Amino acid sequence: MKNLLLYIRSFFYFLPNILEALFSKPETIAYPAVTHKPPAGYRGSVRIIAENCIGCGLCVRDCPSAALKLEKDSKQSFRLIHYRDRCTSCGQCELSCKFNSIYLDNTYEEAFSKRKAFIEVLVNKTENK
Amino acid sequence: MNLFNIFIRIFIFPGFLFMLILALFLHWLDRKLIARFQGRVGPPWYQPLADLVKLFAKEDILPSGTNQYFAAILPLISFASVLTASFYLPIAIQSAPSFQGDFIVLMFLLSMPSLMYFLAGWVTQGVYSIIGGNRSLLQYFSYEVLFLLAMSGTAIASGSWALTDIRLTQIKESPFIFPQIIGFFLSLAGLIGKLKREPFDIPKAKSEVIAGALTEFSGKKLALWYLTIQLQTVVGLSFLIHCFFSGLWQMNTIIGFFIFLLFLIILQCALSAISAIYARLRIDQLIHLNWHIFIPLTLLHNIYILLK
Amino acid sequence: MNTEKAAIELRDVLNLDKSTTKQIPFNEVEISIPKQQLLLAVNTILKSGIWHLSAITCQQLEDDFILLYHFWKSGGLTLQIRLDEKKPQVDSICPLIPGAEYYEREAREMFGIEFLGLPNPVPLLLPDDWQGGYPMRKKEQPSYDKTEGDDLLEKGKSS
Amino acid sequence: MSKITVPIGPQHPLLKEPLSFLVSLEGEKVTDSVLRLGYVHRGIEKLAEQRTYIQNIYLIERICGICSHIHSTTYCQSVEALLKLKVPKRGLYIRMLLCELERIHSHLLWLGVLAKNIGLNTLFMYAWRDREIVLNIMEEISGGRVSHSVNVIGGVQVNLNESHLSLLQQNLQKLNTRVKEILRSIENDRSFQARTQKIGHLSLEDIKRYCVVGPVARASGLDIDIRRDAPYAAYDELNFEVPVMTEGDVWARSILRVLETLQAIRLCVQIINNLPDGPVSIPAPRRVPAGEVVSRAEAPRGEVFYYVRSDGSQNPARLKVRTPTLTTLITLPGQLKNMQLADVSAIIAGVDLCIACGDR
Repeated sequence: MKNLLLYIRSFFYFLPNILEALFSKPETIAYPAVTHKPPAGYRGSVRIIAENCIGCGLCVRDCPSAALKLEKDSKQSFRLIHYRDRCTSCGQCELSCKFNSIYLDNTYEEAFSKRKAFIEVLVNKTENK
Repeated sequence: MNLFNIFIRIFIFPGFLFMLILALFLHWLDRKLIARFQGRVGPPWYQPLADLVKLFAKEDILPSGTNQYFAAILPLISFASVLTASFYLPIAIQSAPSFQGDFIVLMFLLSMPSLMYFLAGWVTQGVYSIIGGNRSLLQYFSYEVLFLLAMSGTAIASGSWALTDIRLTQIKESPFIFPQIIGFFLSLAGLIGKLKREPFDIPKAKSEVIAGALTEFSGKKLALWYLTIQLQTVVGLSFLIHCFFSGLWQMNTIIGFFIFLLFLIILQCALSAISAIYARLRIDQLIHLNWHIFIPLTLLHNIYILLK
Repeated sequence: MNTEKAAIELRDVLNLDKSTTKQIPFNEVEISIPKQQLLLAVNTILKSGIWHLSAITCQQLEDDFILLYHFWKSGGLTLQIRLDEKKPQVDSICPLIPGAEYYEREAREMFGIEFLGLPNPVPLLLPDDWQGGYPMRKKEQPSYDKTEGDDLLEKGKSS
Repeated sequence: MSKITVPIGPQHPLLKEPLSFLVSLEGEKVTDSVLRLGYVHRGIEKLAEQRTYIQNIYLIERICGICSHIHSTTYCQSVEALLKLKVPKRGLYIRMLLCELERIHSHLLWLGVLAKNIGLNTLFMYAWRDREIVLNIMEEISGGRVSHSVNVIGGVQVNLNESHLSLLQQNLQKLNTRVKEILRSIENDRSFQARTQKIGHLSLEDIKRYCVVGPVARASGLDIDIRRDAPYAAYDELNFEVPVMTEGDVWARSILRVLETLQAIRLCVQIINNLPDGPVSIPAPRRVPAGEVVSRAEAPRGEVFYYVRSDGSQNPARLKVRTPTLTTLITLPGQLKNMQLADVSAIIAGVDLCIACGDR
């Protein structure tokens, strides 16, 4: 019998919680319609300032998931290739780069249908003489 | 009543179509309320209909070796029995066919789906379905009995087994909700046990036995099962309202009909609140709660009515 | 620190000289003991009130195996055992500390070390039908399908 | 009675991660159960031997989705010990702040999973709604909701400015009231007690035999906590209590974890109030001198153990990780003996399995 009274007591104990939740705004958002704005410091996808890059490869050496590749023909002409599908947005390239040319912005919605679309040539410097 | 009137009575107004719409509406209300209790947005109004349409379109497969006909008949029988039960309930029309003893017929028709649920588990022979079926059998014997005993309190008070007599005595004296408040709550608990709703939904516990006896069903059969459960809620609740509240409004009037709908919605909110608050009880706690607390209370309550 | 005291006491029981003990960071005392005296050493440690075995590390140094038994009681005590590569065998300490069963099973399937008396010598992490040898041994190189940009991993390693 | 073997198989609503559990039943009573691991084994220790110390930071974080920061903290502090680096105080404080925030996040996530397994969906939603507050704080500070990649060898790569501190101050206040509310509702909810009391019992003697760590051990009366017994980072400058209970069943573990969450919030507030200023990290050389180190830390699930041996090159020669979940997994078949099938879901949720941690 005590058991039943305890059940009834916990009913009236919990009732104010659910009523308060009932009349307050719901916490969830309908995602595709309403998007969640990430904070400024959010580490999203890799971007680059091509002028500062001198092709030293510091970022390529430290990337944990081999998402960066440097094809260097000579001192002036080289290409920095970024494999977006392998990148885990850890921010180590931004840390290792001494010329602050590579950085992470806070975009996170990125989907492509073909695998090729994930590969992006960040820097493409050719012999301009 | 001429043929056309009967056709309307059975298929359109208080019959098939109206019950379906009411069932879908109450099911949506239930899911929306629980969602809002939990701080979620909740489904749009057409969600239950969309689920059914999707299920009807889905492929209907069964494990190899199950008896195809048996598995097809079970959802049909339970769906038909709940629908015929809805014809005996005078929701807004005075002249519902009523005879001495239709209280028992209604009780039997409402308990058919639970039996079919157990057989469905036995037919499909899945590991989870057998365990789900066994559990629903245990629950069938305890909570159907509770529902029958608690509701028969009103029949005893009105001295006859006919629904219209129950209603007439309530109009003469006072609605049974006031003298038999305990009987009302016990029959509500019995209804929750019968519908296998939240605190007593161990037979279809998502975390242990996936979907219990319905694990192997899909497509049209599963849609029928879900429709049966939703219809059973509506018929059960209107049965409860008829036996405990029917003196509060005059039949066959528009206002009476809307008051009836209002009571239906209030009771559905109560069911949703109960299912939002309690955790799922184990099968032995369920049986213990029923046979050690609810049944003795109901018997005492009925004896008290008899002596009064 | 009672792990210090336990280490000294252990050395007396096994009459080892001072050179076998070594201090490594985060106040850990490491004693290397011969293979035969393992059960005796674990018994004395248990008797001196240290029951918590944190882990059993197994590794390959030059060409023989090293087993490290890490005990802990608000300070670390590690037993080091050296096994030769041909027939790495040691007796299991599961009868004394049932908690060591998973660590011994993992060392067995990853390095191929035989633990005599291991309750159920079933692989812990690798699938039952694994024929890929002992993956954690030095000469075993992980084989995974090459995807574009994979050669960078090797380059990352060598530079 | 009919003898059925129920596969709580690799893919099951009870489990967040793949783990195979063959539970053989007699009627409703569990007779014995066979546990099978290895579905999420990625061979991280082998991979770590082919990467440089810097690349390993981000590999080590992928061992576990929920306690990623504690893994990278233990790893970085062991490499710093090999390099004999003196990490600046502010870096240590920020590192501890994220450790405690991750403990709150892990405990609230666990509470939601337990509530869902025993059918109390409302508590599941409330627990995960409050967890969003912590996730937003972590997203604001470190730029990542779950894997924060905040640690570098020699300190932290993130700094806290005024706006972060004020955001932390008011959100932790809100979180404190919410978690107290949850504690009050757990203690008074009869159906929650009915489903969690007196099941999955572990005696103190079992705890010692199986070397169990973390909240599961503290709920059976064993008073250990690495943060207090062998303080790492700067835990010796903070004061906090370690809740210990003695019943040793799922109920005691639930209460204990919520109390620990409250303690973690108290720690976070202390960290913010006396955050020292100065640099957050110092540069570290790429080659680590030869040596070996053993380092331990208090993960949300207990003592996490790291052994790193370096041979002077850029790659670790051996990296051994022992996660706390392995110690609780070994006791599961014992706890499940002659329990009901319905209790299996509460017990599996009670020990807070992080299977990705266990399999590495």
